Amino acid sequence: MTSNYLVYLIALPLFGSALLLFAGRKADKWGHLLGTAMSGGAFIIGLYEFSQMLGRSTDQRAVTQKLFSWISVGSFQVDAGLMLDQLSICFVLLITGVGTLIHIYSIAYMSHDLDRRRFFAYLNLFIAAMLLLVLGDSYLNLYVGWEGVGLASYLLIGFWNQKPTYATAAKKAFVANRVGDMGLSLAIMISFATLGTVSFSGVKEHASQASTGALTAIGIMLLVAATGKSAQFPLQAWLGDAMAGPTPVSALIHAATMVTAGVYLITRSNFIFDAAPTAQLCVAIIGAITLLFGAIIGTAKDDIKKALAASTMSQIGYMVLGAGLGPAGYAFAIMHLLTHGFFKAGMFLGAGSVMHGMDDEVNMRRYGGLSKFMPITFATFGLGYLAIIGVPPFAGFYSKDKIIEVAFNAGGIKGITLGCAALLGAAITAFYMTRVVILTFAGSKRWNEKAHPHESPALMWIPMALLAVGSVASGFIFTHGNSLKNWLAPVVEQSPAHEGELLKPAVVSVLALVLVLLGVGLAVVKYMRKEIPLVAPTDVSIFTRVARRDLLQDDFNEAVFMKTGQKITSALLVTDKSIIDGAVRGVAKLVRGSGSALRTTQTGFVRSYAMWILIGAIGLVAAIWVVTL
Amino acid sequence: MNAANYLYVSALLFTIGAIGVVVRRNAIVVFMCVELMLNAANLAFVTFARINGNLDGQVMAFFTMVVAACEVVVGLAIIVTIYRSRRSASVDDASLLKR
Amino acid sequence: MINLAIEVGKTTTPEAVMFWFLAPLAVLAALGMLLSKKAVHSAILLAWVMITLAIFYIAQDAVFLGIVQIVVYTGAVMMLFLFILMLVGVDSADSLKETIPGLRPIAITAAVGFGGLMLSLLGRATLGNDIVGLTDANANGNVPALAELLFSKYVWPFEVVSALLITAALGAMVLAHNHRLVARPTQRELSIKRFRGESLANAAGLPNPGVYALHNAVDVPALLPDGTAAEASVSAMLKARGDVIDSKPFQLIELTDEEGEK
Amino acid sequence: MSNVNWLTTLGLLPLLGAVFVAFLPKTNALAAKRAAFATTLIVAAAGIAMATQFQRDNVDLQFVEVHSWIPTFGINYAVGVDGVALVLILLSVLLSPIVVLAGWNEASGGRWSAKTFYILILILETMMIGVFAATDVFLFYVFFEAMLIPVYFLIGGFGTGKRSAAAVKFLLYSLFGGLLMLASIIALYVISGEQGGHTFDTTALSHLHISSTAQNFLFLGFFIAFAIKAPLWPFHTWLPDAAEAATPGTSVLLLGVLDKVGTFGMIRYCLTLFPDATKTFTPVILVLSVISIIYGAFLAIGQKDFKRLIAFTSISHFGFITMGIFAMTSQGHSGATLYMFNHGFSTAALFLVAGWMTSRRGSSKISDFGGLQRVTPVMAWVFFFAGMSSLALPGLSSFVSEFLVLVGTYTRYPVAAIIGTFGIVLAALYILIPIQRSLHGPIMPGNEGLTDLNLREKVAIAPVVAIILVLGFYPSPLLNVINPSVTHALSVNGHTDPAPSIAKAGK
Repeated sequence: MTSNYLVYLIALPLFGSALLLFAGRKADKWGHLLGTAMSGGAFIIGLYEFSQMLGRSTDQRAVTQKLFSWISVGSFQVDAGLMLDQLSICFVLLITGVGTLIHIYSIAYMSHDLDRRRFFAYLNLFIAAMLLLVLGDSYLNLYVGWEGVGLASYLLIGFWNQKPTYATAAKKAFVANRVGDMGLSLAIMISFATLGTVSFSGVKEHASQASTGALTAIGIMLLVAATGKSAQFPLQAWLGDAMAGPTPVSALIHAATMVTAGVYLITRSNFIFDAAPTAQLCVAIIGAITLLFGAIIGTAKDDIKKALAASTMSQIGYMVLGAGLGPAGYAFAIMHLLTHGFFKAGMFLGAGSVMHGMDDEVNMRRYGGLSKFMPITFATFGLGYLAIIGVPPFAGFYSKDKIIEVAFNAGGIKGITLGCAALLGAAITAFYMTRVVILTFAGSKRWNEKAHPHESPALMWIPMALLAVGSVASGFIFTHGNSLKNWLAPVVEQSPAHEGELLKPAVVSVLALVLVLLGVGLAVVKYMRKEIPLVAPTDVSIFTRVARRDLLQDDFNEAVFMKTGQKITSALLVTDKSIIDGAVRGVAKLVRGSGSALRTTQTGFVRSYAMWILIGAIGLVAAIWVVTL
Repeated sequence: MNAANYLYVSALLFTIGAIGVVVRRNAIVVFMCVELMLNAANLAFVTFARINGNLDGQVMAFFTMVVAACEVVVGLAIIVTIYRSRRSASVDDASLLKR
Repeated sequence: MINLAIEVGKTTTPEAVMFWFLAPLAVLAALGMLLSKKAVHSAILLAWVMITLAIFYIAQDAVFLGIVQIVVYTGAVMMLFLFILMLVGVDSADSLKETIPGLRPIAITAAVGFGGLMLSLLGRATLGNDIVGLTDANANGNVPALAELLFSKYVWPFEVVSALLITAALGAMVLAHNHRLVARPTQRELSIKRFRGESLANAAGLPNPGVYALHNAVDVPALLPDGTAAEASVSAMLKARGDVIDSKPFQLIELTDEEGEK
Repeated sequence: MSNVNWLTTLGLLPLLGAVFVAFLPKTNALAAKRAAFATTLIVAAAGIAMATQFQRDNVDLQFVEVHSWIPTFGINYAVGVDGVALVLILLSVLLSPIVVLAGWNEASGGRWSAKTFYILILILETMMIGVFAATDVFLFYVFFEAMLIPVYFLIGGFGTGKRSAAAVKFLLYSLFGGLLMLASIIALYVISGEQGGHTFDTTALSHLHISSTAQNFLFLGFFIAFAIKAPLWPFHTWLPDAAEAATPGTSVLLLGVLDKVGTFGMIRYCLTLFPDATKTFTPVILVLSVISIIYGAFLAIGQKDFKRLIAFTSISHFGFITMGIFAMTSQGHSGATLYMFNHGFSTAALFLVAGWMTSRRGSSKISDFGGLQRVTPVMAWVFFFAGMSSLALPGLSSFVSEFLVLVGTYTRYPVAAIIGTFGIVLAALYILIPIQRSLHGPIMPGNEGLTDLNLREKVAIAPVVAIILVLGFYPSPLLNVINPSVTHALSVNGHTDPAPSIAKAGK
């Protein structure tokens, strides 16, 4: 099946972005409206395609559109082609739907910013790139979107780049992403060298013929790419700093969509990972490590956005873990991705709303008792909170519990380890999210006189409310009759029949709920009972200090990569100047030296020159004499 | 007598001229020595013409004479110019090339 | 047409006699030129060498060249040399003391080595053994034969050389041209300077140089009535060159210092 | 239209323009600028017209003209282009008007008048066209060396800082390489004489039978000349000095076009004349390329001066180009050729904007800038765009070429490609660090009053931006021209693309 409308999904926001960038200040008055309209237009096209897709039979649902031949050299043939299947449509709707809501939210949130038009241009650019990422029909097309969202993320993190730390955060995000991109490009190269193609369909077709080694290499490289983009261990360090961007950006890019691209990539490449168990195991391990890593960092953060960012990292860890569990987990990974898209975006918007009312204060120790002043924000945030900690019947309960369950059922030591990690993560999640809610909305007022907490305007709370609806209902909708799992079945391989379940689903749910309640209780005991100090206490255990320093991720990167890089750079600078250019200059010196030595023969007296001529003539005659001998 | 004797004379005269060019300091005498060398060469040309039985050597000698004349004219003009500004015809005084 | 080479392929006895008489003289003259202190002596000796060479040319069937050698070299070039010598200072003796250390021994060694090598090379060569002679080439006379070559085979070098000659002549004119810095004074200006100048002392003309019984030349100043030398009577050029002879020996009366000061 | 002597016309037009400019009065700089700009525009139009006449599926040399030049030595005035040469000629003729327009006031700080500057630029354009069009090795050599002269005067006469020293270093370094090449050319001539007739014709020379030892030496003679020109590590040290001292326009022509002569020469001469020696030296050259990529990137990170930084990024990029060439796959070759074209434009954008920034601020030190995004948004945006092009952001033209090079290399030399891939991370650093320092952060003192791009500058940079964007999404027009020539050249020299490993396993 082909469709002629796919390109407009991308073209609309791209056009909006280009127009807003090129029009400059002239578009300041209507720029935000155009941006929102373009995003909304894309959403409508997405809905139209979705309705068309629903009307077709299961194996007819995927549609493609070939635009033109993009790169064609020898056997390396890449078309500028788009493909919309059951997996992509989930993303398209999430991106354009949540994206449009966040556009609307931003109209109000950014209304005081002089550069609001530029902000919308970047947002539109992001939407276009993200859509290209999920719509591309080959790894190379995906790569374009992949780096495109990286660029948009860079631009948006550094939106207020007049602050040097924000600019540094943007650069850090881009560089970390580039490390991941390196993995993606290597994966593409290996894929072309072994399979002779880079399109999804081609790779899927030939993957069975390739050696496991090659597929494992591709898989590992794809995982590297995913860790970069999705802030997974060990390339996770950029996400916390990325909160420098305006809050809607954090909601859209660094919670709902872009950071989940890694999960999309792994799910999309299921045919590779399923044939390369080692790579798949690596994926699961990385996911498990990150979900704990992020959760631990989340417990120590006082900055509301950074706490949410750590939570995002942790939740994506769940998704990656799910995707790493193979056919059993893909659908749940995607489900968690979608539900997370709703509740985390909602919570970020809530955080933005709080900041909006609190004069851009982000330190939760300066909040407290805000539920009275911001009831709607509190309500939407609270719904998101219930969803993320996995209280039934909210969305998170369905998706997260399923992943834990699948993890336990992966079998053997692997299953128990991963499952326990996921369970522990759930408990910690409950703890730190409760902490966030208590510090922000409960307890006594701790803000200073300047702040005048107030509810946000309708343009801001309506998107929040809609997302809250999603946080409540999406989980039930997706699991009702295994709707999402069946929907995705043609893309990701069907899970094989459960063989000897380790734990029954009910047991997992109960276990998880108990642990969640434990976490919540601990947080309540710790933060409700006593007064929260305005400045974080310093006499804390080494564990807390390490957690506050993001588990030393930056220290490690600085010591190992930055310092080494700087040393190499300065060493090479010296090498270049003294050795390589030194050799060149040495030759020059040699020539000059021999020149000045010979210069002494130049006395300036004509007669001495004449003598040299005479001596030269003797040499000539002597040569003749010898030759004719 | 062998016609090659003329060549020996030519070689001797050439050598004497060469020594003169190097040793003498008066620019005019240096020039005379150059003329002597040219003449020595001419003698060789003429002798070779005779030995080989064709006139090309003589033509060459003729050209040499013309070139020598040109050289003398220009050279002496230069000497006059130098003398006018430096009051000396010594070649050692004109050693500005060094600087 | 003078033809001293009677037999083809051999030199005749008269030629040998002529050669053995003139060649040593030429070499001696050249050596003299090299060693004489005075440039004018060198010039005269060089002229002799050239005349000798002219004779050699004629002896070797190069009549035209011989004549040209006399006309151009001994006639024109050597006269030019002498003319310049006179201009620059005919008397100025050239010190033969070497000023550049080490040059002379190296030069003489080098030159002797060069000469030795040349002579040795010539001696090794076998070119003198079968002289072809120019009888055939000069059958229609030396000048027509030369002309034929010059205007056919060598016409292009000939033209180039003529261009060179003209260029050289022009170049010499330009080089030797004395550029006048101020306008030449007119007759009127000269008269005014003469009669309205600081004094009328020279109005009747400068005094002549000294005329004495023992010495009668431009390089001695005339004596004034009081016995002192008239500085204005000798050419400024000679003074500048330092060629003025003191007039004291020619004075009739030895003046006392007192009177001399008057 | 087939009877038009396209290449000769194209080469003569700038020369005529130079003669015309020479007759303009010295005092009227504006007239000289206008005449030069008009000339380059006409040449660009003629170049595009010529490109439309190119038959892209014809693998033979096209627009061939052969006239006897020095018959004694069998030297001909022989020109003709294949796809690779056509692309590079297009690059030259398109960049020239942009350089003239962008550097409208560049000549003001020179030793000589603006008129001289534009005469030199126009002469240089003729040389650039000639060097890519020549099919006679001797003619190529003449253009190769003659090209140095206008550049020497452009750097030494109109540059800044230590311009004389930089110009001399450039000249001597290039002459040294040229000398080695001349020796090889003479040897080829002698060998051709031994095998049936002296000739300098490239095609005829490629059919010679040369012993392997001789081939190795001759190859090195050519290769070192081209490696200096390109420049490849460790022959690169002249480039940063020259780029720092030269005016931005000159640097654009120097890095954008002149240095391509090196890589072009590798394809046209090293590979076709000495196929066996090429095989012998390929590992060494790949190592040098990889070192260039990484080394250039690291040094770029460490630079404190915009112009030097761009020069080092180019060294890194030239590493990619040579790697693509010597990977001997069609992707590598096409990618390298496309890279040459794209690098011309992305460097042009970088250098021109850096030049505008420098001339406004009066300094090219990165630390003297800061917060430009808020002072001069358009200039900052263009600089950012140029930077993105330099780090090969997908969607921009340089990505296509860089990726083709990497893919093409990987299929045959995976290790080299993997190390080269590290270059893309380093690229992010060497571009983003200066961008952060100059465009972001608070507005530095001395930056407040800087003016944004004026209309002339916008017009000059617009085509560059457009070409980078369009070719990023639609490189086919160029690839379609390049591919047949590349495939033909590779098959003539006996190289075939490695098959995917599953196909090999299938056999």
